[in-house]
Amino acid sequence: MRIVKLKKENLFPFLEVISKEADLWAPVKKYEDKHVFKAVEDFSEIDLDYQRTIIPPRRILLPPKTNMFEATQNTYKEDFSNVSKKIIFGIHACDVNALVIMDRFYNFAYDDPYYTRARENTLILGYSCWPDEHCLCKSTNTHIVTEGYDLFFSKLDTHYLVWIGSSQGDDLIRKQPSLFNEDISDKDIQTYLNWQKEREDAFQAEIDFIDMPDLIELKYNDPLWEELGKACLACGSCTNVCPTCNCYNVYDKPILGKNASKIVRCWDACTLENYSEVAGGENFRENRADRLKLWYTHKLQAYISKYGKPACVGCGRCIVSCPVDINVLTVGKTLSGEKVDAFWKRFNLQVKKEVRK
Amino acid sequence: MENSKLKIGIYELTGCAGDALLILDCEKELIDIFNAADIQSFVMAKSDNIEGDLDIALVEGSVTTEKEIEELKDIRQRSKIVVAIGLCATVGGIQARFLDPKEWNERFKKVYGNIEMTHTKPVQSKPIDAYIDVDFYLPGCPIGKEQFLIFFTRILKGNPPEKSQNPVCVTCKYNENDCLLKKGILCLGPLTEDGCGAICINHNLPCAGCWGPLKTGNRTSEYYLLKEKGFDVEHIKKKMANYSGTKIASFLKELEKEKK
Amino acid sequence: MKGDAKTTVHANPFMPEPARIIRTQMLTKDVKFFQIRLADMEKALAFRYSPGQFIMLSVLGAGEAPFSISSTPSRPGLLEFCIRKAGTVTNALFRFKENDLVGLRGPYGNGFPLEEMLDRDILIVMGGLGAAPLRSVLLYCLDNRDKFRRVILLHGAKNPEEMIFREEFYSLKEREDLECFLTVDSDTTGEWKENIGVVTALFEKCRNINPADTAALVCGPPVMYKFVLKELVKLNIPKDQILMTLERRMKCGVGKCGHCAIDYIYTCLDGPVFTYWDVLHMRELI
Amino acid sequence: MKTISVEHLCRVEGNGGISATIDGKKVTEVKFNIYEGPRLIEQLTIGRTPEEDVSLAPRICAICTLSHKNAVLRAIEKALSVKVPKKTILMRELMHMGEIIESHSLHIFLLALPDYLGYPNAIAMAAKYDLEVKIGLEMKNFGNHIMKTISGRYIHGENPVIGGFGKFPDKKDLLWIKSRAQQFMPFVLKTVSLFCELDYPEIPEDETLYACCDPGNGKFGFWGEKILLSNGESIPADDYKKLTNEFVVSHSYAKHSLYKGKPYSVGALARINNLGERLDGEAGRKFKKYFNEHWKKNPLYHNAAQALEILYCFERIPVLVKKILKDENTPKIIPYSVKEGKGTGLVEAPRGLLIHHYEIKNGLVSNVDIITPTAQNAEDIERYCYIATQKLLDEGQEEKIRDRMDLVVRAFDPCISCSAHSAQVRQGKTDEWKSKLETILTHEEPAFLGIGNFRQGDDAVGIFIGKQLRDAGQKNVWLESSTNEMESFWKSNAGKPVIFLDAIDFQEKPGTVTFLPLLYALNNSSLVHKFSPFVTGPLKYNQLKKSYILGIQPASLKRGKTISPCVKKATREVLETLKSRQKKNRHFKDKE
Repeated sequence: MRIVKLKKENLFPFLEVISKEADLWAPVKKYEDKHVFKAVEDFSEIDLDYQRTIIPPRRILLPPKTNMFEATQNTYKEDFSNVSKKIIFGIHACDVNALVIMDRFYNFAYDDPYYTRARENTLILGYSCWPDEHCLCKSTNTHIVTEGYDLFFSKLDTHYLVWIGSSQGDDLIRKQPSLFNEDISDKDIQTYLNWQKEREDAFQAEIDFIDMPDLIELKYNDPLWEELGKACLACGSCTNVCPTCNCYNVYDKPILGKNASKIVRCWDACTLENYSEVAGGENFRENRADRLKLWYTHKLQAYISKYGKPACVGCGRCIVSCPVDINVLTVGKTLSGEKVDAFWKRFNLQVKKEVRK
Repeated sequence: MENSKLKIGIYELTGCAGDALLILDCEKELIDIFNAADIQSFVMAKSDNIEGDLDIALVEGSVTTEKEIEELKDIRQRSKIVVAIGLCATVGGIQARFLDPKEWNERFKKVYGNIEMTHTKPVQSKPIDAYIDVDFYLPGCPIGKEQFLIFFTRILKGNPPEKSQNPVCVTCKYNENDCLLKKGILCLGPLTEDGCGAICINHNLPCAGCWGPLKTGNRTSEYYLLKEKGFDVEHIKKKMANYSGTKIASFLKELEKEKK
Repeated sequence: MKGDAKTTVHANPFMPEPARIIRTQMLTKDVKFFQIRLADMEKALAFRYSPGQFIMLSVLGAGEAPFSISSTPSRPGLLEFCIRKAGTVTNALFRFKENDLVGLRGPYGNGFPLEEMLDRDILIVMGGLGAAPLRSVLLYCLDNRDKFRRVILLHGAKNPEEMIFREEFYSLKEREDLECFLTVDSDTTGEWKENIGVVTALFEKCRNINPADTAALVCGPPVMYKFVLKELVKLNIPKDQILMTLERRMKCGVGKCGHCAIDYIYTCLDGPVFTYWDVLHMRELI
Repeated sequence: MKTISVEHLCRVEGNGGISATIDGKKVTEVKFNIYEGPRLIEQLTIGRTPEEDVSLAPRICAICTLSHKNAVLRAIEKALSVKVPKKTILMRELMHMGEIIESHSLHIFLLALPDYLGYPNAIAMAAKYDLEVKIGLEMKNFGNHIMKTISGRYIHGENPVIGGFGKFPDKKDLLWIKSRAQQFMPFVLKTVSLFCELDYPEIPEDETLYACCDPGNGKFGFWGEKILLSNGESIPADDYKKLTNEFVVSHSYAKHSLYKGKPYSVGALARINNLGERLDGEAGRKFKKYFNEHWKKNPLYHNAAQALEILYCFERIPVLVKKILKDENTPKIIPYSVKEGKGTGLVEAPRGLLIHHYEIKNGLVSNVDIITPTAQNAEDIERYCYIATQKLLDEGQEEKIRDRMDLVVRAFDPCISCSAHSAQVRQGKTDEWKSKLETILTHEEPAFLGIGNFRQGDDAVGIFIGKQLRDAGQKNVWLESSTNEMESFWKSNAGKPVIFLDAIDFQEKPGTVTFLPLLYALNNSSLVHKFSPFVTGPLKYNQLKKSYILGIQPASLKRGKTISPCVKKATREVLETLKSRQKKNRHFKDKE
């Protein structure tokens, strides 16, 4: 690992240099307060002062709908048209950590070529961030990066400190080394440390994830799940915005007038109605409560028991997305016995009241 | 496997004819559509229509006159597969809003007075499955081009597509839209069948529900949520009912009871 | 094993290989038997799998679905399947005739732990379509008869007409090295000469097994598990020697699509063969 | 007596038919049947928020969805005093161009052209006329593309909302539309010459009245604040009812309209007839080249007019895009806070004048009136079919009748879904009958026939008024009471319009007077007692269509009673009205 320094005004020139051979993806403003990752040509569109994108950067690697094959009766032609040289710039620590989880997942047992090829062609240029009230990443220990990035930019007053995390990252720097310098002063170090400390203290949301596997086991039959199930709109948003969700569906899209098809994969969500339905109509998880339990068990129990850390990177997307406030924070807190203020709680109280009437 | 073309009829009952028009709107595929199947009857597009036995009948529009009931039953008898296309055929359309026969009668009188129709008697608008068995449903107001083409191509080969039970929210998120419900806007995305491509939300407008109600949609929860957000109860109900035809009648009745 | 890259017909684990339907035959009124061979003869002969594994069959225009293999790896070249008409893919398969092409990829899943079954008594309990995956292991045992001790087959069906592989099992009864017992809930044909009654009644026939050295293999409809498992426990067979193969919705077969997930288990990677112990500590399995 | 009918009109939008009843050598009746059931859209839209109505009302029709959208927006924005910026209006116009191109090219190439080339449909035509079919499909696709870009989708796009657009289309999409429109030009010119040089049959030919929006400023266009008639009259938007006068007929769920008792036409031909002189550029040149007397009286020239309009749109699109892009700001949706008001929106849908009228109270829509082009054309469709049928019958070409009726109806490009949206019956305002009667009397010289029964309470009122009218010196008044008189009545009044005087129950306060087209009354069995057999016999179709009924709501029809006071009071009113006419009318002068 090496750390170099980049003057702020040198950032765009640097992006200019590196974007010559790859598409540059960066956060841009979509709504007043919401951002998305977009392939940018005009750098002035880039808005680094963002909290979290609506959909995590995994969509750049595996878009919601990907064509897998062009098929005929006896030929299958792989379609890797989504694979191209890409650089994702401005990605926050939580999302970098999520990609580490995704990398592991897609390489596990079998190699998923659609992900891995896209991933191999993508460079990750991380960027430092400041937490808001929904950021949980300190609790998941994903507010800092230790792996999974090629370069990581920490913003100081007039400079960026740039961590070089891989050989490819180093190649990027070498495209125009004159933009960087290596004389990091003591003052710079102090500024960085102060910033680091202030940031650590700025986190507001917190959950103890270590207890989660046991709590979920102990509360397996808790009425909580039914309460969540009653309020859940089963819209699938929590899964679609989650940076570590990976479920997908495959369908055969025949081409009119030809004996040929496109085989398409599209994101699926375990919170949706027919996620666990098999041919013949049997549905293993018809209840919303069961499906929610699966999601939380997967994120907060199974992954922790297997890898010692949750499959949640604390990005806060489920918190800002769920219209009925079912998210890692409210569910996690309720499991730990804390009181929370959430729509699903109020809703259940209301329903109970009306039943009593 | 066999190359003999399937016999297909496309029929319009009462509605805006948008679903039949959408088939004509597949300009680039139109000739392929006519070549891939034997289109026996399609009144909007051709005059040499034959009304005989069919493999597949696509029916759009709601049943609104006695004559249509007869026509529909006749179509059912001659077809192996009947597909309801569009909101009117699947749920009854916006015109199936008056669930109470008394209210419908009053409204009808307001429009037509006491006139006695000579050509055919009117009946309250209903989806086609109120009178016949329906094999497949293609929802939408109007149906979508891609949805139709996938369905059409698959059914020609005898493989109906798998039924999705997703709400609009799924595609809405694919398109990376911000949740309007979360912003306090009355959006029916979670209660509405997916397939339109979340067009309205892509245009910063809330989902009006025009693809018809999602069977498993959690209406109760959204109703309370909207109520909590300060929407007028009557307004919520109307919004939910606008494009739900006869299909959420029991839910609306449930709400009436609660009020009492 | 986990974490090691597994291989399939192609480097791309999602890529099907064209395969030809060699023979089909109706087994019951809604179950059809398919013999399928990879179109490329070399690949067909090189295709390796173990009993209990499954493959994905795809039909152009209809989609893809998982099917357990009914044939035995000891007779390479041909793959056999029993397929029940249930959804889009199976409906399309039923229309297929000999010589038609389908897509095939696999094999997937863990299969039965053959190593652990060696030199043990093998008790196979099957009901209904449960015969499909267990026929593979049964034939494997019979082809490698010297590697196993007693082999007992208990097979139950609703009635003789719905018993799949009825004729084949009849003829197996003549083998002296197999204890084969067939039963039906009721005889609709009037020609049934075997047992009548539920499959658990057949456990009478295997009182004298050596439970500690027995591997019990079970597959059948959900109701059957409940009673059969009880009997097996009564026989004192250790829970981790009771093996069962389970059904789940699967789209990929390689642990990516997530549909078969239970806790941290992917049925397609860690199953479909599970022990009774697995089932007990993972609530959702059955 | 026999009936020739086209059970299901093909290659039109929606579900309808046409039939002609022939008695020997005379056509006695032509009916444009609409099978499309009643949808009660105007009833659905009442009690909803204006936003909901902007989404619901256009669902009347799939082809004209954006015309409806533009009309409802114009009406509601007027009602709520929402002033949208110019850029938004230009964008809406561009969107409208898309609909005109899509609808016209669908109609002329795919629905109408097979008639002239002798094919059952456009696809069958494709083998020999692949270029024509291709142009048609590509052009239609381009129209659809414009609609999708601006409104959100091909049909029922929701992007246009009160005060603007949910999302303003991107610059690069607009530039694409502009360049594509320019590329298309050679094919558009080919289209114009194809349809303007087509050999249109001369049957039927007859003058009619044409109505369309006046875009103002001497320009051609598709919306405005006034209705322009081919006789030079001009009607402001808010007075649209003067033109339309919708009424119900029993063979259709679509209502019919008559202006001053006469049918009129709306649509592309009406626009070209009324505004063609205003066309400039290539469209202007083509107009001068092709326009002639036939266009004024033969509905089949609708197709030629549509081709000219397509050319106008293709010329207009680049201009519009340029204007839109001149202003770099993206207009935001204009909010509003007004909760009450009313407004009328006039828009030229592809097939003619479309009127939306909304009244809003307490933030909810309290009254809606929608008048669609096909409903206005219905009477003229029947009339031209009548003319064509009679002419063919006279010429002994009976076998051609069926196809010709089909051709005539299709030329009007009827939009049946639109027409069957169902309007609300307007109960005549208390003294509306006076002005209606007045108008008829200035244009016609009708016979009056008092009918009723003297011994049956208020039923006597028809005969009663008849007598008094006669006494007052009104010419050509007849009474039903004597059979002899009836025979001579029919003899001397063949072909003339008749005003029937009678007590009719139209569910109003006793003593209320109404003045209705006879067709309406005839088919409305609850309105009239023992009326139908009496009229259907000797009255010819053409005469029937010109006739009216002046009815008074009775209080009691019991035997033996005399006329009730309130009905008597109404009689006096009728007499006074007719008498005041007397002074102006020369027919009365004879007697004076």
